[in-house]
Amino acid sequence: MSDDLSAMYQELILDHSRRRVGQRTLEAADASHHELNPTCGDEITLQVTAGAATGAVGELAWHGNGCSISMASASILAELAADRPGTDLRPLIDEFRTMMHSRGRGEPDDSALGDAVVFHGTSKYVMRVKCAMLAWVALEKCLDALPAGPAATADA
Amino acid sequence: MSDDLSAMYQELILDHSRRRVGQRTLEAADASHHELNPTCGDEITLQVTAGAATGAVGELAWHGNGCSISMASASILAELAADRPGTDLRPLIDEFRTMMHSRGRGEPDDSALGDAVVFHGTSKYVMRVKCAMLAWVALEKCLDALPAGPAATADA
Amino acid sequence: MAPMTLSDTTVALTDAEVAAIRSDFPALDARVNGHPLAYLDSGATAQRPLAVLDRERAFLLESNAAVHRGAHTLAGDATEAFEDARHTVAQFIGAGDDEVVWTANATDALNLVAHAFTAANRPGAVPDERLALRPGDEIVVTEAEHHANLIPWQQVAAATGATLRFVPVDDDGVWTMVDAAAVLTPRTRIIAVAHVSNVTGYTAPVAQLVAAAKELGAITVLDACQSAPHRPLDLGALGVDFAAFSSHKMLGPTGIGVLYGRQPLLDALPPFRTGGSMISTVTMESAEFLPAPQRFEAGTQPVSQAVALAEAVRYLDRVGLDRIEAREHELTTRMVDGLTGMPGIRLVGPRVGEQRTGIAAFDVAGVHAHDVGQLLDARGIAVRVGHHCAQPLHRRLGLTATTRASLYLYSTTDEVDRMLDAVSGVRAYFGAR
Amino acid sequence: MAPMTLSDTTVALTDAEVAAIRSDFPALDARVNGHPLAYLDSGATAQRPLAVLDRERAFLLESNAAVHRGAHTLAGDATEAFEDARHTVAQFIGAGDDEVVWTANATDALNLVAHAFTAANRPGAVPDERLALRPGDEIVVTEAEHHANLIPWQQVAAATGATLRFVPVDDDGVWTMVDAAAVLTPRTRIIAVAHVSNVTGYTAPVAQLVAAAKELGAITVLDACQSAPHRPLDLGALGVDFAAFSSHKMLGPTGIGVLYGRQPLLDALPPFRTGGSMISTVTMESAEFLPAPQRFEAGTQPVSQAVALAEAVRYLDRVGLDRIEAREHELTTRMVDGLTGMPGIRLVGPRVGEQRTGIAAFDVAGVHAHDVGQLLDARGIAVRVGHHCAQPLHRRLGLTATTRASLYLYSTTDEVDRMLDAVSGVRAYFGAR
Ligand SMILES: Cc1ncc(COP(=O)(O)O)c(C=O)c1O
Ligand SMILES: Cc1ncc(COP(=O)(O)O)c(C=O)c1O
Ligand code: FES
Ligand code: FES
Repeated sequence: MSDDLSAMYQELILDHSRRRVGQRTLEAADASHHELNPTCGDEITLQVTAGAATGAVGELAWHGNGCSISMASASILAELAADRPGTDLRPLIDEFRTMMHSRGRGEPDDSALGDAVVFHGTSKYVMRVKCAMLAWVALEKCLDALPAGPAATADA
Repeated sequence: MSDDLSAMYQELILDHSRRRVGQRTLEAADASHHELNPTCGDEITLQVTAGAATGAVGELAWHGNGCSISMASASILAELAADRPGTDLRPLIDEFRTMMHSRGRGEPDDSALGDAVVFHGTSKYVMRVKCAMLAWVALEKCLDALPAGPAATADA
Repeated sequence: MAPMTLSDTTVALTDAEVAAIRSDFPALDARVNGHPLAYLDSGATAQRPLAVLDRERAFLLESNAAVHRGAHTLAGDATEAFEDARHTVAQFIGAGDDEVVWTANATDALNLVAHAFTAANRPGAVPDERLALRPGDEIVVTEAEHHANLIPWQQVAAATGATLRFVPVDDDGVWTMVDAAAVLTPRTRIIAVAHVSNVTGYTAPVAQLVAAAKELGAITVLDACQSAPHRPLDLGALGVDFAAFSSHKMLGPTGIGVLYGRQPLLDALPPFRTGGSMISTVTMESAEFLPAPQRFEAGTQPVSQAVALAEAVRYLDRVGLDRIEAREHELTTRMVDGLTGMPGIRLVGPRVGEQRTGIAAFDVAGVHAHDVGQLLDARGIAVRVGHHCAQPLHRRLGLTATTRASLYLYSTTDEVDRMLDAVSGVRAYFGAR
Repeated sequence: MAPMTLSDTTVALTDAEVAAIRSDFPALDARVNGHPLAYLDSGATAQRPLAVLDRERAFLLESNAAVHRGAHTLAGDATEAFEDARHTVAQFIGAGDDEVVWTANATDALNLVAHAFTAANRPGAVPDERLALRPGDEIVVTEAEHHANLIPWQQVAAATGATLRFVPVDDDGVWTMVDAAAVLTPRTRIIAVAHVSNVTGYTAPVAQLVAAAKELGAITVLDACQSAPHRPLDLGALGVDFAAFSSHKMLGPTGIGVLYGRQPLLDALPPFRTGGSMISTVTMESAEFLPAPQRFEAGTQPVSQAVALAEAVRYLDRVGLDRIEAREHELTTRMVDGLTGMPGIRLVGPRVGEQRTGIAAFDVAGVHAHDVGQLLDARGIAVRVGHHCAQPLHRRLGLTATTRASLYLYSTTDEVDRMLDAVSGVRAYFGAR
């Protein structure tokens, strides 16, 4: 296998794509969003409960079907969100989007992105950027819908 | 002017395009056909009275508007028809069509075609073939409509 | 199952001949991710031989002008080249020149026909009896259709009150004339099916369908996208009423497709697009339309594309569709045999030994099709992944997406083997259990 | 009359620059009937520079694949090139990327918009309020429209019960905002006009029309076929709701056109063609459509043509639309002055000194336009003859056909002079009295 490929399918990604952290259903969510990737037909439904601060979430859960990239990305997002209670997640989403649009250039900021830096290799594959973004866009839409007040939305 | 052009616009054609032999209206026609050239919007209405034999016409008249080629062709056709009373005109039409589809090749049969051989030069100009055929197609449709009985129709 | 149409005496293209053909297709020499490209995505779009590129360029440099308009020399040359192209394509499919309509693609061609039914049956209109659709009348498609031959008919049904019915497929995605017969009724007015499925490679029993349709007085519409490029086609002899296919799947350019319509039926359809070059007389209040095919060719046509498509057709004719078909049959058998033996691989479509045209779509247990495709791409192997515009079929098969390898005249044994080898390693790579 | 849009400081292309430009267009070097070609038919279709031909060929040899489908490297490259092309064209016309829809040609684009009104107002449907057309509502066009911007609206009127009204032209074929104002009423729902007439070269007072339309809540549709190729265009700033133009008139290939639609209005239109790549979810019973522009791009798109059109746009940008406009203005003045002074010539359109864009259509007393064209062709001069898809305008002017010379960035003074010289001999040749 080529090196590029293993830069994309890193062990962490393959592992998360199977473990699927946060794949469950919340009984009482404050916001929920269904995001579809029309090019492949894959979909994710993401749910959150509102956190104390603007842009923060209490609980985050998701379910869906998709490729290893989309599933691993949702899983890692769920882990990151759980690790950052009370934090505004918007800057994280923005940072992730910037990295995913970098086409593999530059060095991602792993202090900000944590394990999500693992998708830097995916950003080279234009056709797979949407896969990695799927859960993140869903989270962004959920944050917009939370009572704490919507901020400007950008597209994936 | 180029030689090709004068092969097309022969004096006889320019002359007939102005004289327009047979441009009049019959009070009592046995068949009448309106033929339109959709590429330019020009049109000819041709009328005939039935002749004694199959495919022969008594009187032939026409009116219409069009380019010099279409007008001259109608005029020469009217003259030829008047010169051949009692003759089946279908072979003449077929001969004319064959010449018009010759793309300027070969030698037209002037014993059969009479003055209509003058359109041999026009047959090189694919875009003008329809002009020369307009009146002739109208005559063919008239012959089809005559009680003497229709024969197989071919397109211009 | 449809009987094998392949004559036993047809000699498949040899490896040496395919090698010679490949030299006409520089695009196939590409390297992808450090590997030689193995282009197994011709079912989506084919590559173009130099002859086609050269012909279009020559046309553009020597005789480019607006056609059917004006009388200058270039316009005459362009018009001739354009109408010669129509004649070439008509001959290729056993049609008359006035039975060939240029469209934007096959989708556009199918929409043209479907739209005619909607327009003819507009409230207040008195439809031509052949086009009449009354509430309760039925339009029949199969569960395996490409969206292009499904959604336009859903739209017709919604607009006219007709009912859309479908021939169900079995667990392999295959249907037979028995299944079709169970769906046809005296109310069936339209039968629209893919000649060859772009997912299963299955060939519809067209002759039997046409016979059934004639008995019912129903109109037949053939989606010939996956057959026209790959086998000799005589639409006149098949007896279908309409057929559609796309240039870009048969070595020609994008931007042009073909609608075949049997005369005089084609002439009975109301126009789809209106505008220039399709009218005889226009006033501010109304317009009179020219006969087919001009009636359907509004505005400036894909002229250089028609000329290029004709060159593609000549290329295919020179190679010989029968020999292409025989060659693809050999390679298809190799793909099918290879995939069928592999653990965790579920091949969709007709079983081993049954007829299948140049297409192998499969599911890899535990691995998403896009990941399969990515891994193959890393080895230079280009396949398509997804629902291939056949969502209902995939849903029926319990799948969201499949991986599809598809062949053409330039495909090699080596490419097939590389694909099989890569697929055999997919599950291990992703740790699928 | 619209004010001159030309800034006085813009320097027209010089003869030397035009000579350099011509070397990019080998088609212009042709000899016709023993004379050098004088191609004065760019209003029908333009010639293509080598850069455009080369770019399309390079795309086809290096990155040809189906777009928005599959995940292999070639497909990724093709998709990027395709969407980059959309971005380039969007920038060129002052639009957002999601406001640019690829169509088959301008005619197709106008039909797409018109069809949306028919579909939205189908009996039983509840139309989006912006698209609603009730009996008695009015659609306004001008008497000078190209059939492509007339017949589709006749069809909408017939299907919806709306009334088609028209702004009349004067004896020169010209109309003003005063004439338009007299036709607009509170029932006006759609105003569809040519930005520049393909017969008179007259430029519509778009800013004033848009202001009037906004006051009435009417939708504006601009036929930009003869403006987009010839002058800087900022559709966003103009404020029209929709606009249509064709690639082949602006150095790009046939087989592709552009529909511009202001968001979110564009997104409110129902689809025109249905099929693959324009849906999100499809069942056997129904389909959900993607947002614009994808919703309107059913089936395989004119991919290499989009890439080539983007190259054409870059070519125009490099030369500078403002300088092209200034150059054409000089040559147009020369044509107008020359023709106006000639006995027996009736020039259609704005008078000497009034704005006119690169087009001169005229009648020669006593000589049919096709004969005029033939005589010019014998001298290598390619002009268009006929009604130029504007029959109602010609009827209003009392003419069946006119001869039309039309310019582009590569046109020369010498070509114009040869045309004028040839025209001056026409009546004598045919013995016109
Ligand atoms: C003003 C105008 N509108 C519409 C059209 C139609 O363009 P197309 O034939 O490319 O669809 C043309 C060109 O023929 C035109 O000049
Ligand atoms: C069976 C079938 N029908 C229809 C289509 C649509 O063709 P196009 O996208 O060229 O319109 C395709 C190809 O995508 C196909 O394979
Ligand atoms: S392929 Fe569908 S989300 Fe990745
Ligand atoms: S140009 Fe119209 S008939 Fe000759």
